[in-house]
Amino acid sequence: MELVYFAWVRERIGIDAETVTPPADVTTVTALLGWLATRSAGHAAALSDREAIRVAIDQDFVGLDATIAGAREIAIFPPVTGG
Amino acid sequence: MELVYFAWVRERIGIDAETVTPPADVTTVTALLGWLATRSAGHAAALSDREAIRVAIDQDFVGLDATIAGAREIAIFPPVTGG
Amino acid sequence: MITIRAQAEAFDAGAEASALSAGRTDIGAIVTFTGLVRGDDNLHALTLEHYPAMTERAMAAIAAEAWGRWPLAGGTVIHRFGRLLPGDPIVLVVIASTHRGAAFEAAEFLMDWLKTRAPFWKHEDRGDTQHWVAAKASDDEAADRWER
Amino acid sequence: MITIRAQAEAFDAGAEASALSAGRTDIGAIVTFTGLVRGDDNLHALTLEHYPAMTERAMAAIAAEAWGRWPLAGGTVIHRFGRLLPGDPIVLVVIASTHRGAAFEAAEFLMDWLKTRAPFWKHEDRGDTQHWVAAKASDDEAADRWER
Repeated sequence: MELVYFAWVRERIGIDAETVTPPADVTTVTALLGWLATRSAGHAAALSDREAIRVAIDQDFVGLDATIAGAREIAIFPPVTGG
Repeated sequence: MELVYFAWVRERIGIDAETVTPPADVTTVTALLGWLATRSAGHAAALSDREAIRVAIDQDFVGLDATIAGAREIAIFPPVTGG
Repeated sequence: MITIRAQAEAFDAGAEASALSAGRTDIGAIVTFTGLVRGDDNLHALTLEHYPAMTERAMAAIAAEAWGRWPLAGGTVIHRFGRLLPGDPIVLVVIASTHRGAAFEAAEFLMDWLKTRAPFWKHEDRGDTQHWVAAKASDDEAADRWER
Repeated sequence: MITIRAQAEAFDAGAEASALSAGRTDIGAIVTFTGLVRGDDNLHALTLEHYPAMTERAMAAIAAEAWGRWPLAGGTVIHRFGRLLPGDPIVLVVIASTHRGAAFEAAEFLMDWLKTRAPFWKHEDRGDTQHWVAAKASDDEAADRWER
Protein backbone atom coordinates (compact mmCIF):
# COMPACT_ATOMS: atom_id res chain seq x y z
CA MET A 1 0.00 0.00 0.00
CA GLU A 2 0.96 3.61 -0.61
CA LEU A 3 1.53 5.84 2.43
CA VAL A 4 1.47 9.64 2.12
CA TYR A 5 2.53 12.11 4.80
CA PHE A 6 1.75 15.78 5.34
CA ALA A 7 2.94 18.77 7.37
CA TRP A 8 5.20 17.95 10.34
CA VAL A 9 4.52 14.22 10.00
CA ARG A 10 6.10 14.45 6.54
CA GLU A 11 8.97 16.57 7.82
CA ARG A 12 9.81 14.27 10.75
CA ILE A 13 9.64 11.10 8.64
CA GLY A 14 11.72 12.87 6.01
CA ILE A 15 9.79 11.68 2.95
CA ASP A 16 6.39 12.57 1.56
CA ALA A 17 5.36 9.08 0.43
CA GLU A 18 6.47 5.45 0.53
CA THR A 19 5.15 2.06 -0.52
CA VAL A 20 5.02 -0.52 2.27
CA THR A 21 3.86 -4.09 2.79
CA PRO A 22 2.99 -4.48 6.48
CA PRO A 23 2.99 -7.95 8.10
CA ALA A 24 -0.29 -9.87 7.89
CA ASP A 25 -1.10 -9.26 11.56
CA VAL A 26 -1.17 -5.50 11.01
CA THR A 27 -4.89 -5.05 10.28
CA THR A 28 -5.89 -1.73 11.86
CA VAL A 29 -4.69 1.87 11.68
CA THR A 30 -3.40 1.65 15.24
CA ALA A 31 -1.38 -1.45 14.42
CA LEU A 32 -0.06 0.18 11.25
CA LEU A 33 1.13 3.22 13.20
CA GLY A 34 2.84 0.95 15.76
CA TRP A 35 4.59 -1.00 13.02
CA LEU A 36 5.59 2.16 11.11
CA ALA A 37 7.13 3.67 14.25
CA THR A 38 9.72 0.84 14.24
CA ARG A 39 10.95 1.63 10.72
CA SER A 40 13.19 4.60 11.54
CA ALA A 41 13.94 7.19 14.19
CA GLY A 42 12.08 9.69 11.99
CA HIS A 43 8.98 7.50 11.87
CA ALA A 44 9.17 7.04 15.63
CA ALA A 45 9.45 10.80 16.21
CA ALA A 46 6.59 11.57 13.84
CA LEU A 47 4.22 9.03 15.36
CA SER A 48 5.13 9.22 19.06
CA ASP A 49 2.07 11.27 20.06
CA ARG A 50 -0.93 9.31 18.75
CA GLU A 51 -3.31 12.02 20.00
CA ALA A 52 -1.79 14.35 17.39
CA ILE A 53 -2.16 11.93 14.46
CA ARG A 54 -5.02 11.87 11.99
CA VAL A 55 -5.51 9.32 9.20
CA ALA A 56 -7.39 9.08 5.91
CA ILE A 57 -7.83 5.87 3.95
CA ASP A 58 -8.41 6.32 0.24
CA GLN A 59 -9.15 10.01 0.84
CA ASP A 60 -11.69 9.54 3.64
CA PHE A 61 -10.99 10.39 7.27
CA VAL A 62 -11.00 7.28 9.51
CA GLY A 63 -10.58 6.55 13.20
CA LEU A 64 -7.57 4.73 14.67
CA ASP A 65 -9.57 1.51 15.00
CA ALA A 66 -10.40 1.38 11.28
CA THR A 67 -9.33 -1.65 9.29
CA ILE A 68 -6.68 -1.16 6.64
CA ALA A 69 -7.78 -4.17 4.61
CA GLY A 70 -8.08 -3.26 0.94
CA ALA A 71 -6.61 0.23 1.42
CA ARG A 72 -4.77 1.60 -1.59
CA GLU A 73 -3.59 4.92 -0.10
CA ILE A 74 -3.26 5.75 3.57
CA ALA A 75 -2.52 9.36 4.50
CA ILE A 76 -1.02 10.24 7.89
CA PHE A 77 -0.97 13.85 9.08
CA PRO A 78 -1.53 16.22 12.02
CA PRO A 79 -4.97 17.73 12.78
CA VAL A 80 -5.91 20.02 9.90
CA THR A 81 -5.49 23.79 10.23
CA GLY A 82 -6.97 25.31 7.08
CA GLY A 83 -9.73 27.84 6.76
CA MET B 1 -44.90 71.42 16.92
CA GLU B 2 -44.17 69.79 13.58
CA LEU B 3 -45.74 66.39 12.88
CA VAL B 4 -44.38 64.14 10.12
CA TYR B 5 -46.03 60.97 8.80
CA PHE B 6 -44.67 57.98 6.91
CA ALA B 7 -45.87 54.97 4.88
CA TRP B 8 -49.56 54.11 5.33
CA VAL B 9 -49.96 56.56 8.18
CA ARG B 10 -49.01 59.30 5.74
CA GLU B 11 -51.29 57.89 3.04
CA ARG B 12 -54.33 57.58 5.31
CA ILE B 13 -53.93 61.05 6.79
CA GLY B 14 -53.36 62.38 3.29
CA ILE B 15 -50.48 64.73 4.07
CA ASP B 16 -46.84 64.11 4.93
CA ALA B 17 -46.45 66.85 7.54
CA GLU B 18 -48.41 69.47 9.46
CA THR B 19 -47.81 71.99 12.20
CA VAL B 20 -50.15 71.67 15.18
CA THR B 21 -50.66 73.27 18.59
CA PRO B 22 -52.33 70.68 20.83
CA PRO B 23 -54.32 71.78 23.90
CA ALA B 24 -52.32 72.20 27.12
CA ASP B 25 -53.73 68.99 28.63
CA VAL B 26 -52.21 66.89 25.79
CA THR B 27 -48.89 66.03 27.42
CA THR B 28 -48.07 62.46 26.29
CA VAL B 29 -47.79 60.61 22.99
CA THR B 30 -50.94 58.65 23.78
CA ALA B 31 -52.87 61.84 24.45
CA LEU B 32 -51.49 63.39 21.26
CA LEU B 33 -52.64 60.41 19.17
CA GLY B 34 -56.10 60.62 20.76
CA TRP B 35 -56.38 64.31 20.00
CA LEU B 36 -55.04 63.90 16.44
CA ALA B 37 -57.62 61.20 15.70
CA THR B 38 -60.38 63.81 16.16
CA ARG B 39 -58.96 66.14 13.50
CA SER B 40 -60.25 64.30 10.39
CA ALA B 41 -61.60 60.99 9.15
CA GLY B 42 -58.15 60.35 7.66
CA HIS B 43 -56.42 60.94 10.99
CA ALA B 44 -58.95 58.66 12.68
CA ALA B 45 -58.38 55.88 10.10
CA ALA B 46 -54.59 56.19 10.33
CA LEU B 47 -54.49 56.05 14.12
CA SER B 48 -57.31 53.62 14.89
CA ASP B 49 -55.00 50.68 15.68
CA ARG B 50 -52.57 51.93 18.32
CA GLU B 51 -50.72 48.61 18.31
CA ALA B 52 -49.61 49.39 14.75
CA ILE B 53 -48.33 52.90 15.51
CA ARG B 54 -44.73 53.83 16.30
CA VAL B 55 -43.48 57.28 17.27
CA ALA B 56 -40.21 59.18 17.27
CA ILE B 57 -39.66 62.51 19.02
CA ASP B 58 -36.89 64.64 17.59
CA GLN B 59 -35.60 61.61 15.67
CA ASP B 60 -35.49 59.18 18.61
CA PHE B 61 -37.94 56.29 19.03
CA VAL B 62 -40.17 56.75 22.09
CA GLY B 63 -42.90 54.77 23.82
CA LEU B 64 -46.56 55.79 23.87
CA ASP B 65 -46.22 57.05 27.45
CA ALA B 66 -43.42 59.49 26.56
CA THR B 67 -43.96 63.18 27.27
CA ILE B 68 -44.22 65.51 24.30
CA ALA B 69 -43.09 68.57 26.27
CA GLY B 70 -40.40 70.44 24.37
CA ALA B 71 -40.75 68.30 21.26
CA ARG B 72 -39.91 70.06 18.00
CA GLU B 73 -40.70 67.24 15.56
CA ILE B 74 -42.89 64.22 16.24
CA ALA B 75 -42.90 61.45 13.63
CA ILE B 76 -45.76 58.95 13.46
CA PHE B 77 -45.44 55.80 11.36
CA PRO B 78 -46.05 52.01 11.18
CA PRO B 79 -43.48 49.48 12.47
CA VAL B 80 -40.37 49.76 10.28
CA THR B 81 -39.76 47.21 7.51
CA GLY B 82 -36.33 48.01 6.08
CA GLY B 83 -33.32 45.74 5.82
CA MET C 1 -15.22 52.63 12.85
CA ILE C 2 -18.39 51.61 11.03
CA THR C 3 -19.30 53.93 8.15
CA ILE C 4 -23.03 54.29 7.50
CA ARG C 5 -24.81 55.60 4.44
CA ALA C 6 -28.43 55.89 3.27
CA GLN C 7 -28.53 56.42 -0.47
CA ALA C 8 -30.65 55.97 -3.58
CA GLU C 9 -27.73 54.71 -5.68
CA ALA C 10 -26.65 51.08 -6.00
CA PHE C 11 -23.48 49.92 -4.24
CA ASP C 12 -20.61 47.60 -5.11
CA ALA C 13 -20.37 45.07 -2.29
CA GLY C 14 -16.98 43.74 -3.37
CA ALA C 15 -15.47 47.21 -3.65
CA GLU C 16 -16.77 48.18 -0.21
CA ALA C 17 -15.25 45.05 1.34
CA SER C 18 -11.93 45.60 -0.44
CA ALA C 19 -11.82 49.22 0.70
CA LEU C 20 -12.13 48.09 4.33
CA SER C 21 -9.10 45.80 4.21
CA ALA C 22 -6.90 47.74 1.77
CA GLY C 23 -3.40 48.29 3.13
CA ARG C 24 -4.15 46.51 6.41
CA THR C 25 -2.72 43.25 7.73
CA ASP C 26 -4.61 43.10 11.04
CA ILE C 27 -7.88 41.82 9.57
CA GLY C 28 -8.46 38.06 9.58
CA ALA C 29 -12.12 37.92 8.64
CA ILE C 30 -14.54 39.93 6.54
CA VAL C 31 -18.24 39.10 6.52
CA THR C 32 -20.39 40.74 3.87
CA PHE C 33 -24.17 40.61 3.80
CA THR C 34 -26.10 41.79 0.77
CA GLY C 35 -29.90 41.93 0.81
CA LEU C 36 -31.60 41.77 -2.59
CA VAL C 37 -35.12 42.40 -3.90
CA ARG C 38 -36.81 39.05 -4.57
CA GLY C 39 -39.12 38.91 -7.56
CA ASP C 40 -41.54 36.31 -6.27
CA ASP C 41 -45.34 36.55 -6.41
CA ASN C 42 -45.27 38.86 -9.42
CA LEU C 43 -43.37 41.66 -7.70
CA HIS C 44 -42.87 44.53 -10.16
CA ALA C 45 -41.03 46.97 -7.90
CA LEU C 46 -40.19 47.62 -4.26
CA THR C 47 -40.12 51.22 -3.08
CA LEU C 48 -38.34 52.08 0.15
CA GLU C 49 -39.59 55.16 1.96
CA HIS C 50 -37.48 56.50 4.80
CA TYR C 51 -37.34 59.35 7.32
CA PRO C 52 -34.38 61.36 6.06
CA ALA C 53 -33.87 63.44 9.19
CA MET C 54 -33.66 60.27 11.31
CA THR C 55 -32.30 57.53 9.05
CA GLU C 56 -28.55 58.02 9.38
CA ARG C 57 -28.91 58.89 13.07
CA ALA C 58 -30.69 55.57 13.69
CA MET C 59 -28.19 53.63 11.55
CA ALA C 60 -25.29 55.26 13.40
CA ALA C 61 -26.80 54.27 16.76
CA ILE C 62 -27.07 50.64 15.63
CA ALA C 63 -23.51 50.72 14.31
CA ALA C 64 -22.24 52.20 17.59
CA GLU C 65 -23.97 49.40 19.50
CA ALA C 66 -22.21 46.77 17.35
CA TRP C 67 -18.89 48.55 17.77
CA GLY C 68 -19.30 48.40 21.55
CA ARG C 69 -20.28 44.75 21.65
CA TRP C 70 -17.62 43.12 19.46
CA PRO C 71 -13.91 43.72 18.81
CA LEU C 72 -14.19 44.98 15.23
CA ALA C 73 -11.56 46.34 12.85
CA GLY C 74 -13.98 48.25 10.61
CA GLY C 75 -17.33 48.16 8.91
CA THR C 76 -19.62 49.66 6.31
CA VAL C 77 -23.42 49.72 6.34
CA ILE C 78 -25.36 51.01 3.33
CA HIS C 79 -29.15 51.08 3.07
CA ARG C 80 -30.85 52.17 -0.13
CA PHE C 81 -34.14 54.04 -0.49
CA GLY C 82 -36.34 54.77 -3.52
CA ARG C 83 -37.71 52.49 -6.20
CA LEU C 84 -35.93 49.15 -6.68
CA LEU C 85 -36.51 46.26 -9.06
CA PRO C 86 -36.27 42.47 -8.56
CA GLY C 87 -32.60 41.48 -8.26
CA ASP C 88 -31.52 44.95 -7.09
CA PRO C 89 -29.42 45.20 -3.92
CA ILE C 90 -31.18 46.89 -0.97
CA VAL C 91 -28.82 46.71 1.96
CA LEU C 92 -25.14 46.03 2.57
CA VAL C 93 -23.34 45.17 5.80
CA VAL C 94 -19.59 44.58 5.72
CA ILE C 95 -17.76 43.79 8.94
CA ALA C 96 -14.03 43.25 9.40
CA SER C 97 -12.53 41.70 12.50
CA THR C 98 -9.50 39.78 13.67
CA HIS C 99 -11.54 36.61 14.03
CA ARG C 100 -14.51 35.17 12.22
CA GLY C 101 -16.83 34.71 15.19
CA ALA C 102 -17.07 38.43 15.96
CA ALA C 103 -17.47 39.33 12.28
CA PHE C 104 -20.35 36.88 11.75
CA GLU C 105 -22.14 37.88 14.95
CA ALA C 106 -21.80 41.62 14.39
CA ALA C 107 -23.06 41.34 10.80
CA GLU C 108 -26.10 39.32 11.88
CA PHE C 109 -26.78 41.74 14.71
CA LEU C 110 -26.61 44.75 12.38
CA MET C 111 -29.07 43.16 9.95
CA ASP C 112 -31.47 42.18 12.73
CA TRP C 113 -31.47 45.67 14.22
CA LEU C 114 -31.58 47.47 10.87
CA LYS C 115 -34.75 45.54 10.12
CA THR C 116 -36.42 46.57 13.36
CA ARG C 117 -34.81 49.90 14.35
CA ALA C 118 -34.02 51.88 11.20
CA PRO C 119 -36.85 54.07 9.80
CA PHE C 120 -37.47 52.44 6.42
CA TRP C 121 -40.78 51.19 5.05
CA LYS C 122 -41.18 48.85 2.08
CA HIS C 123 -43.98 49.31 -0.42
CA GLU C 124 -44.63 46.51 -2.90
CA ASP C 125 -45.99 46.96 -6.40
CA ARG C 126 -47.33 43.61 -7.60
CA GLY C 127 -49.05 44.99 -10.67
CA ASP C 128 -52.70 44.49 -9.71
CA THR C 129 -52.04 45.02 -6.00
CA GLN C 130 -50.00 47.60 -4.13
CA HIS C 131 -49.32 47.36 -0.45
CA TRP C 132 -47.10 48.28 2.44
CA VAL C 133 -45.10 45.36 3.78
CA ALA C 134 -46.14 44.36 7.31
CA ALA C 135 -43.48 43.95 9.99
CA LYS C 136 -42.69 40.27 10.63
CA ALA C 137 -42.82 38.67 14.06
CA SER C 138 -39.78 36.60 13.01
CA ASP C 139 -37.78 39.81 12.54
CA ASP C 140 -38.79 41.01 16.00
CA GLU C 141 -37.70 37.68 17.46
CA ALA C 142 -34.38 37.83 15.61
CA ALA C 143 -33.78 41.34 16.97
CA ASP C 144 -34.78 40.31 20.49
CA ARG C 145 -32.01 37.68 20.55
CA TRP C 146 -29.56 40.54 21.04
CA GLU C 147 -31.39 42.28 23.89
CA ARG C 148 -29.58 42.50 27.19
CA MET D 1 -25.37 23.87 -6.04
CA ILE D 2 -22.24 24.87 -4.15
CA THR D 3 -19.16 25.14 -6.36
CA ILE D 4 -15.88 24.23 -4.67
CA ARG D 5 -12.32 25.01 -5.73
CA ALA D 6 -8.84 24.55 -4.26
CA GLN D 7 -6.40 26.82 -6.02
CA ALA D 8 -3.09 28.67 -5.67
CA GLU D 9 -4.41 31.82 -7.34
CA ALA D 10 -6.11 34.70 -5.56
CA PHE D 11 -9.88 35.16 -5.93
CA ASP D 12 -12.21 38.14 -6.33
CA ALA D 13 -14.82 37.85 -3.58
CA GLY D 14 -17.11 40.49 -5.07
CA ALA D 15 -17.03 38.91 -8.53
CA GLU D 16 -17.82 35.46 -7.10
CA ALA D 17 -20.80 36.85 -5.18
CA SER D 18 -22.07 38.75 -8.22
CA ALA D 19 -21.75 35.65 -10.39
CA LEU D 20 -24.00 33.72 -8.00
CA SER D 21 -26.88 36.17 -8.21
CA ALA D 22 -26.50 37.32 -11.84
CA GLY D 23 -29.76 37.05 -13.77
CA ARG D 24 -31.67 35.66 -10.78
CA THR D 25 -34.51 37.25 -8.83
CA ASP D 26 -35.10 34.45 -6.31
CA ILE D 27 -32.17 35.33 -4.05
CA GLY D 28 -32.88 37.58 -1.06
CA ALA D 29 -29.62 37.23 0.84
CA ILE D 30 -25.96 36.70 0.04
CA VAL D 31 -23.43 36.14 2.82
CA THR D 32 -19.76 36.30 1.88
CA PHE D 33 -16.94 35.30 4.20
CA THR D 34 -13.32 36.09 3.31
CA GLY D 35 -10.47 34.84 5.48
CA LEU D 36 -7.24 36.83 5.27
CA VAL D 37 -3.64 36.28 6.41
CA ARG D 38 -2.98 38.39 9.49
CA GLY D 39 0.48 39.90 9.78
CA ASP D 40 0.74 39.94 13.55
CA ASP D 41 3.76 38.75 15.58
CA ASN D 42 6.18 39.40 12.74
CA LEU D 43 4.58 36.95 10.30
CA HIS D 44 6.53 36.98 7.02
CA ALA D 45 4.54 34.37 5.13
CA LEU D 46 1.94 31.65 5.58
CA THR D 47 2.27 28.52 3.48
CA LEU D 48 -0.72 26.24 3.09
CA GLU D 49 0.05 22.61 2.37
CA HIS D 50 -2.82 20.39 1.28
CA TYR D 51 -3.56 16.81 0.20
CA PRO D 52 -4.41 17.29 -3.48
CA ALA D 53 -6.04 13.88 -4.00
CA MET D 54 -8.41 14.51 -1.08
CA THR D 55 -8.90 18.26 -0.85
CA GLU D 56 -11.73 18.85 -3.28
CA ARG D 57 -13.40 15.60 -2.24
CA ALA D 58 -13.44 16.76 1.40
CA MET D 59 -14.62 20.25 0.45
CA ALA D 60 -17.40 18.77 -1.69
CA ALA D 61 -18.56 16.59 1.21
CA ILE D 62 -18.77 19.64 3.50
CA ALA D 63 -20.63 21.59 0.80
CA ALA D 64 -23.07 18.72 0.30
CA GLU D 65 -23.74 18.65 4.03
CA ALA D 66 -24.57 22.38 4.01
CA TRP D 67 -26.78 21.92 0.96
CA GLY D 68 -28.74 19.24 2.79
CA ARG D 69 -29.18 21.24 5.98
CA TRP D 70 -30.36 24.63 4.69
CA PRO D 71 -32.57 25.80 1.81
CA LEU D 72 -29.86 27.43 -0.31
CA ALA D 73 -30.01 29.01 -3.76
CA GLY D 74 -26.30 28.63 -4.55
CA GLY D 75 -22.80 28.89 -3.17
CA THR D 76 -19.10 29.07 -3.90
CA VAL D 77 -16.27 27.87 -1.68
CA ILE D 78 -12.65 28.58 -2.62
CA HIS D 79 -9.62 27.59 -0.52
CA ARG D 80 -6.13 28.61 -1.54
CA PHE D 81 -2.90 26.68 -1.04
CA GLY D 82 0.76 27.67 -1.43
CA ARG D 83 2.71 30.62 -0.06
CA LEU D 84 0.65 33.65 1.04
CA LEU D 85 1.63 37.02 2.47
CA PRO D 86 0.01 39.17 5.19
CA GLY D 87 -3.21 40.69 3.84
CA ASP D 88 -3.67 37.96 1.22
CA PRO D 89 -7.05 36.21 1.04
CA ILE D 90 -6.98 32.52 2.05
CA VAL D 91 -10.53 31.28 1.92
CA LEU D 92 -13.86 32.39 0.47
CA VAL D 93 -17.37 31.21 1.28
CA VAL D 94 -20.30 32.76 -0.56
CA ILE D 95 -23.82 31.54 0.16
CA ALA D 96 -27.04 32.69 -1.49
CA SER D 97 -30.48 31.95 -0.07
CA THR D 98 -34.01 33.27 -0.05
CA HIS D 99 -33.64 34.45 3.54
CA ARG D 100 -30.76 35.76 5.60
CA GLY D 101 -30.93 33.28 8.47
CA ALA D 102 -30.09 30.28 6.29
CA ALA D 103 -27.35 32.15 4.45
CA PHE D 104 -25.62 33.25 7.67
CA GLU D 105 -25.87 29.82 9.28
CA ALA D 106 -24.66 27.90 6.23
CA ALA D 107 -21.68 30.24 5.76
CA GLU D 108 -20.66 29.86 9.41
CA PHE D 109 -21.10 26.10 9.22
CA LEU D 110 -18.94 25.88 6.09
CA MET D 111 -16.14 27.87 7.70
CA ASP D 112 -16.28 25.82 10.91
CA TRP D 113 -16.13 22.53 9.03
CA LEU D 114 -13.52 23.68 6.51
CA LYS D 115 -11.29 24.52 9.46
CA THR D 116 -11.65 21.08 10.99
CA ARG D 117 -12.44 18.71 8.09
CA ALA D 118 -10.57 19.89 4.99
CA PRO D 119 -6.98 18.61 4.57
CA PHE D 120 -5.00 21.86 4.76
CA TRP D 121 -2.08 22.64 7.07
CA LYS D 122 -0.71 26.10 7.79
CA HIS D 123 3.01 26.73 8.16
CA GLU D 124 4.13 30.08 9.54
CA ASP D 125 7.36 31.85 8.65
CA ARG D 126 8.05 34.45 11.33
CA GLY D 127 11.60 35.20 10.19
CA ASP D 128 13.59 33.76 13.08
CA THR D 129 11.05 30.99 13.76
CA GLN D 130 9.19 28.63 11.46
CA HIS D 131 6.43 26.39 12.68
CA TRP D 132 3.33 24.45 11.84
CA VAL D 133 0.15 26.00 13.23
CA ALA D 134 -1.46 23.85 15.93
CA ALA D 135 -5.14 23.03 15.72
CA LYS D 136 -7.22 25.18 18.08
CA ALA D 137 -9.63 23.76 20.64
CA SER D 138 -11.90 26.74 19.88
CA ASP D 139 -12.16 25.61 16.25
CA ASP D 140 -13.11 22.08 17.37
CA GLU D 141 -15.79 23.54 19.64
CA ALA D 142 -17.11 25.73 16.83
CA ALA D 143 -17.30 22.68 14.54
CA ASP D 144 -18.97 20.58 17.24
CA ARG D 145 -21.87 23.05 17.48
CA TRP D 146 -23.12 21.60 14.20
CA GLU D 147 -22.93 17.92 15.18
CA ARG D 148 -26.18 16.01 15.25
